[in-house]
Amino acid sequence: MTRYLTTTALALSMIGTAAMAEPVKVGMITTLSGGGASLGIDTRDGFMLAVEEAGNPELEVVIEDDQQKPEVAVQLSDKMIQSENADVLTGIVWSNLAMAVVPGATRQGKFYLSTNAAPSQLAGKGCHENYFSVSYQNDNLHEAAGQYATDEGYARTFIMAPNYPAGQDSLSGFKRFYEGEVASEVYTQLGQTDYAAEIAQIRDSGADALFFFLPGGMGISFMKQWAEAGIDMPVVGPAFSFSQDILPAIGEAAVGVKNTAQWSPDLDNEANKAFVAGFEEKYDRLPSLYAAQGYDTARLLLSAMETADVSDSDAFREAIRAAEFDSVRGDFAFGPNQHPVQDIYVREVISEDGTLTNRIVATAMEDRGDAYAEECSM
Amino acid sequence: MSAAEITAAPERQRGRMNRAQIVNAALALGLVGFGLGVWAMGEIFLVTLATKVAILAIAGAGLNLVLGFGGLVSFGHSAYFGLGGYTAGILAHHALNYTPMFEWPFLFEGTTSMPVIWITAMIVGALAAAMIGALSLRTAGVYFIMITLAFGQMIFYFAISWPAYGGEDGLPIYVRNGFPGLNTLDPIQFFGLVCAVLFAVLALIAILARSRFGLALQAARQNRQRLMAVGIRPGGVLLVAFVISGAITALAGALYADLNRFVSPSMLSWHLSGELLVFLILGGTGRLFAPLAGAGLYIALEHLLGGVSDHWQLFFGLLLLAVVLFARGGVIGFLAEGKRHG
Amino acid sequence: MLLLIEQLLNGLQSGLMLFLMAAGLTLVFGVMGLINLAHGSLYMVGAFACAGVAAATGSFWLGLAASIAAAAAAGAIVEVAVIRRLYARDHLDQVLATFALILIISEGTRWLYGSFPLYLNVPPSLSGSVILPGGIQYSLFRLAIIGVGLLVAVGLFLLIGKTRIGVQVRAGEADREMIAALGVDIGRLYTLVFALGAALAGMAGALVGTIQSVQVGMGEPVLILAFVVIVIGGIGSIKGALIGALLVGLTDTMGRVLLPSVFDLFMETSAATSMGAALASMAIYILMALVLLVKPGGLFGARA
Amino acid sequence: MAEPTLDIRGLSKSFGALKATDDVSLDLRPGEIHALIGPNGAGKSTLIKQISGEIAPDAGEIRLDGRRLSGVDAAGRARLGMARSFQVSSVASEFTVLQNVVLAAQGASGATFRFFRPVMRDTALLDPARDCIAQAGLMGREDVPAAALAHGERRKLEIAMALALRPRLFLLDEPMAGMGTEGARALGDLLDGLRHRAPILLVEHDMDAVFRLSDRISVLVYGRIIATGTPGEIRADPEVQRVYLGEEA
Repeated sequence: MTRYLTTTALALSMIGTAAMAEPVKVGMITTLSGGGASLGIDTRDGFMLAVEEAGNPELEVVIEDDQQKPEVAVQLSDKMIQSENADVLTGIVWSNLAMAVVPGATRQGKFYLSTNAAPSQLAGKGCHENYFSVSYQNDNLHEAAGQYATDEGYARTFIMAPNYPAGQDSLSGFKRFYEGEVASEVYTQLGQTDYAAEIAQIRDSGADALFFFLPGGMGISFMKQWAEAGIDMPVVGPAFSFSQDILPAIGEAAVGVKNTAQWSPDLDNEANKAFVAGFEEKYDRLPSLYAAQGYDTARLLLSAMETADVSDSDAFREAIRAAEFDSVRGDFAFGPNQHPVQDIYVREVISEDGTLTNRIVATAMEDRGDAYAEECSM
Repeated sequence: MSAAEITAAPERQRGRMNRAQIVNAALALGLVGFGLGVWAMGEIFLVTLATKVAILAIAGAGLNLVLGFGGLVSFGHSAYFGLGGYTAGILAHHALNYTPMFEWPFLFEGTTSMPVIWITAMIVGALAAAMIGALSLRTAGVYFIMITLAFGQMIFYFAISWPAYGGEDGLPIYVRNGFPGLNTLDPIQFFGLVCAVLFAVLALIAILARSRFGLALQAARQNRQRLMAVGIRPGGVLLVAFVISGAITALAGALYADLNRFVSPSMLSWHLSGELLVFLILGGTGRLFAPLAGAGLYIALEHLLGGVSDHWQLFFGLLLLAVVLFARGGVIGFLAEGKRHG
Repeated sequence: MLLLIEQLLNGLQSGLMLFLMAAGLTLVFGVMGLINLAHGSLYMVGAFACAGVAAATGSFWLGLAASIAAAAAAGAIVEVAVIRRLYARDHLDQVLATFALILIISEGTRWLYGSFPLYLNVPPSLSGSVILPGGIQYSLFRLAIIGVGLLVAVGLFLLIGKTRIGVQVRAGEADREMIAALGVDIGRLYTLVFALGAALAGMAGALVGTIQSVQVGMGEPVLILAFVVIVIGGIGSIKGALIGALLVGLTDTMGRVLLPSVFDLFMETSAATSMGAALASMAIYILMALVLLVKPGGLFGARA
Repeated sequence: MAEPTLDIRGLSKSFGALKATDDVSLDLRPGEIHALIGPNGAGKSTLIKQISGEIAPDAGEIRLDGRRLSGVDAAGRARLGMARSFQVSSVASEFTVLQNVVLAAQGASGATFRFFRPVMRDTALLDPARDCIAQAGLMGREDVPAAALAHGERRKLEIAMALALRPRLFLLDEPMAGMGTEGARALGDLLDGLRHRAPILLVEHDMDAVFRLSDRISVLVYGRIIATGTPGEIRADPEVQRVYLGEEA
């Protein structure tokens, strides 16, 4: 376990600054080991960058590794709630872990701020007043990809995702905004590393574009094999497979791929410039989408602490809902189901002085909320 | 001393506890005492941890029946654990979402009652074990190990790919299922309930081990040829043990689902099968309380070593290797005899 | 039709890599009577050695050589330090001790290399794709892997069938006391066989790692597939391992491709694809269950 | 002449090119000890395994009390009263003497699937088991684990287990192997008394015991029976002397 306590906290409390608000304890559960560790590490680093920049002594963060295992995540959340008395939980990367933790935590009166995972169940019927998604709704990036494919006039798109709920949501999200014809719809095995069979199918399908959602190592393996196969076809996907944390692993094979995200390192606003510079300085690497989401989540929390006491749940909830902070995404607001309403961009992978990164080439959707808000009765 | 000790217990020793029985009593009291103690201190999370130990001990006890007494190395017991968990998850899912599970031949809307869930889980576990056991017991030795492993993997992949109940994402149980007269949401009450189930299961296994069936089962481990030569077919005895074992492990799975309020395919993974085997070896194969000793030690090490180093599994691996190579009697063997086993 | 042939090639390629894994497992079981779960860890060691050396020297070929050497060395060390003590033990002890080895090697590798997957690049001489007779476009590197797999299979059959070591190995499979009587240094033979199996696993790790990725835990799914292979083929039989590996490779690949289209005939497309994918992931286990129903000792099993 | 208890006709079994059992006919009559001798590799063990049901013959038939045994497995034959001992002692070594014999009595009772009553307090099994232990001369050793028994005692334990099966016949595979002269003599005396409980088919290398105990002897060479007769007839048989005793000399 890692315990971050801003060093000044003790000193300040001894002087007796009683006027300060109640201390807030954040329990961060994220993936720090195993194949998905890079996502959790970036989430943590982005979050902690904001915490350290703010230097608010009343904020204590406890960080634990969920090993990407739902049952470990559940135990950690029990521990955070029962032993650590955390007020706010955050940090979970994966939807299945979020589904295991969030409903229980919010029912026990804890706040949950999502830095990444935002499954449809929690956006629709299962929405909860203590649950906020700071990232997006899971379908958003896929919907944007579908919109972009429509805008580009792709007539026949081959679509592919792993056979698990997020994969199925991905393809239905894409189809929601895609007006062309789906050449073929393929589900791969979760954790699959060899895509020879699928690549042969793509080649054979006569499609004029490829959309795929293969998070983590799956996407890296696929892109490398795709490059070997020598097929000339535009590729579109959500940002997950082309995020800064994994671009180096894919290498040049990724250049030119279009991917959709609500953030990009080249997004032109003050908060983002400060964030990218600060992150590079502290960690000596470019921030990824996950780092940006972690950073925004911490800044949102800090903004709420400015105006409300965590012991007054209703006031604190209102303060979060107001979202009075400078997001690295520019405009940021919560919709009725407490998921973001935001612009979603199309980025292109480029090679800049030998470093692979993304730059924005288009805006796919403006002020996009999500498809489930109507089902949420809150 | 070994499994035979259970049936042996010569009449003249009754009324006086031997060393192994003292260790067993200490383990049972230790678990309950630890749970109550940390509860009194307000360490709710440690109560949860103790509950986890008790549940894993139940699962291990199921495996112990076939492995410790029957000598069958099943490397696929996560199948029954996971099926039990999914039974609990699916029944509760339908009940909580008010979506009937089936309407024919009668309307069934699922349930959140633990006793009903437990019985269903045990039936599901027993049926699966009957099918897998009937096929697997056609083989022996290393084939048996691998075929049980493969059946476990088959169910694992099915759970991952079948979208109806969450697939890879798993299935949450929003509110822990209920037991008449208890508030199961209260950690200490749930802990008490789990302990009661654990001791009932251990008592059942002790009774089975002493019965005619138990005698034949233990003979099947030692010498199948001899068992045949006295007119008892080992296959039938082992299959019945396998079915009972599957039911017990499924019961543990149902409890585990309620502990976590969540079911996922990871309950079906082969790592879990391996861990169950590890509990028995750590505790001392064939001993009635081995699963409790082993699960307790494993969770304690995970908790303590995990706090010291992120790489705790490395040290755990070394420890396990040392136990297998040099201390085959496990914890109970060590405590009960004060010497190494061989 | 072309698609089908291409998929058959893919199945052949994955089957041959499985064979490299399964050959070592089945030899070790056949000669020493040992069930070795840590075989997947040797696959991983080979992949990491290849990635490490290739990154340091820039040469894939040096990396490949390093993977074979490192895995063989790791195998020999593990055999001498641990495995040797397990030959006389029952299968349960073997399972647990080698399970412990998995934990140790995986966590040790994680300590050294971290949790991030490593990625290898296909050597320039083998990158890209070629047009095969009949107009099939196919990745050159995969074609090379098929070639290597076939060569190793032939080499292994020659080694077992024609050489002195092969005679000893076969004698050891038939009767363990007999090779002692033949005046063979059993300890050395066992170490040699184990190191050979490890080298094959390491080579498979490096080759597959190059097209996929190199990470901690990569050996475990392959290990389980290799177990399925040797159970289908009959434990101890190299021929069984080859046939079993090809069966599993083809069933897996063709199942993934064909099953969704089969379900598509009578179901709605989305449901059919996910149903087909679900069943495809179980296909090889169903295959194994069927084989064992008919032949409980596997297709070419010497002992049941 | 009484109806034979065991009647074997034309039994044959090949392993590849090797004829392990070649058209063997043999019978065992009530009250007799019928010894089966032959040099190593003559196929004695293979023959015993076919009789006990562990391996199936290629041809021929075996009758027990007139009943054909084809299709009855080893456990079924044991329940019909075929009590077998093994060449290498085969008992449940972690069990005590009493547990081993109770197990045999349980097998004979045919009721194994009883799950709750403690078997070691089941007088329906304990009484006959103690009886058999006494008859086998192991009294006072009931609570000793089988693994801790001396070699000769383990042989006696096998006899006790055979007795507990309520045998119709004994199938004893080299019961005296590895025993000293003294032990072999004592075991011989025990077998001598057993023949009246049930006839004994005895495979044995100890020629003194064979010729002292047997009513009849059959000589098996390369899977064939070359002679059957009383000890006197066998001693005098020139072919036996040449093929078998000659080799021993």
